[in-house]
Amino acid sequence: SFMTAQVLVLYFAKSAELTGRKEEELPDVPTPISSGDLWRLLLRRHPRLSALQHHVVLAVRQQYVAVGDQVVTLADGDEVAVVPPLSGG
Amino acid sequence: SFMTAQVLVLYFAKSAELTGRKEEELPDVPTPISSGDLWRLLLRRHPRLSALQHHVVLAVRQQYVAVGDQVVTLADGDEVAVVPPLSGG
Amino acid sequence: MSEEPRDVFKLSCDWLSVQEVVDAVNSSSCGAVSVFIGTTREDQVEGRKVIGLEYEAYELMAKSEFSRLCDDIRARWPIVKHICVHHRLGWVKVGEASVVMAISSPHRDDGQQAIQHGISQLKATMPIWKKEVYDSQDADWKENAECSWSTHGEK
Amino acid sequence: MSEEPRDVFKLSCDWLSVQEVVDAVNSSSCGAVSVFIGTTREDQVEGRKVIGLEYEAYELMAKSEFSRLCDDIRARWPIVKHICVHHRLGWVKVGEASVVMAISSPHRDDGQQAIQHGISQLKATMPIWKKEVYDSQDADWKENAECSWSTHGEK
Repeated sequence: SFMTAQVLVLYFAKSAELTGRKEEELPDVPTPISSGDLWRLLLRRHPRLSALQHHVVLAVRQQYVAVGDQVVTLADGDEVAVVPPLSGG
Repeated sequence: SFMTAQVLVLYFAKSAELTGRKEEELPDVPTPISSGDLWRLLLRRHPRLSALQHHVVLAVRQQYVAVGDQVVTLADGDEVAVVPPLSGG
Repeated sequence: MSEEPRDVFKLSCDWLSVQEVVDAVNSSSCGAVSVFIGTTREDQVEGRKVIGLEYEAYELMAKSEFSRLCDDIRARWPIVKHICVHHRLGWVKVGEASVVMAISSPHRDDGQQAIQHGISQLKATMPIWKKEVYDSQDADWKENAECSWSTHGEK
Repeated sequence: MSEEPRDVFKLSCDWLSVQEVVDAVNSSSCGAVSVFIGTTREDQVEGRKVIGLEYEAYELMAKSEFSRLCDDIRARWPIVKHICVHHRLGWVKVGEASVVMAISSPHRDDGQQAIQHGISQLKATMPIWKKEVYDSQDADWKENAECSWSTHGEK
């Protein structure tokens, strides 16, 4: 048996331009899931996000997670953010 | 033959407290004179300045001169300052 | 003398007051306040003139990253007293401050080192983004060299 | 872009405005303004409480030493744009700024290094003195460790 969670995905900066949205609810995200699989899931929804490939990280519950093998556990209502290269300051 | 100059001596910070004055005209300062001799001349006028001995420099025409062998040439109206350790900032 | 260290963070759509940031770190036990102000340079990029920047932030996460940044600074320079950052959001015209950071410390060396580190870390870790807007109407998302996943970053 | 470098120096018996010093170095070609603010710490010296400082300067010479200091900074960091120092004279209460220095530069590293050097040099070379005044009514002349002829200086 596998579980799913309903998460809120936030898009910032260039990722918001590429997807045309600032946020969306994803009702059926498998969990646990590797951050790499989570990114690929977002890529399938928004193929234009591939412009960020290799230069993006995610933030899960406001903690940075590199796109890779790290496994994250998601719960309903969790925030997942797409984080393009930072440019504050 | 030797020459003399009338110089304006300025006293700052602790040197003004020790001498009881902010400035004075010295009418007959020999020139050229080593900065060491210039300091000793001031010491004879104001023996309490010895409290600054080894921790003082002079400024001649607004340029620092260590108390020592360096010879300075003075002209009438020149400014000579007694410069205790600095504490700006 | 024994006041608690303060970490003050504000995201603001208004003009940044340097005095306000300096006042926020004021401490009678500190002889030194080190400040950094980042502004938009007037710049030509491929023949286009930069007219301003458009900032956005992941606001809640920026607040928690700021706490983390302060913890990091205090771990390295325990003597640091107060830390304050004000960062602009939205439209910032060329020449206006986009970030002001101030750190108070009893002596200046700690504060000066802490602020250099602090600004580098802010650029490396704060979830804030800016788009350079040109007189040609187009715009480019910028990337900090300090960000490890930027296209010109140090991996 | 091609504005002339400015060296701005003011000795003042009034409260120092950080904003004024920052504005004096403002440049549309500079992305970074580094600032240092020196204040009087609340301090106990041998059981006496410091209530303030009394400053004096050799004013004309201070102006020429400031020019020299700016030349030195520009020789080391040619990219530095504007330099401004406001320094208090007379009575300064505990907690008030006695010196504010700001330097603008295109990038922050130069400005940060330049201001660290600049403040050290200011303390080493500017003909300015301060007396620490205590609640016991007495007072002591201070000495900067940076001054080569101080009693605790580096010879």
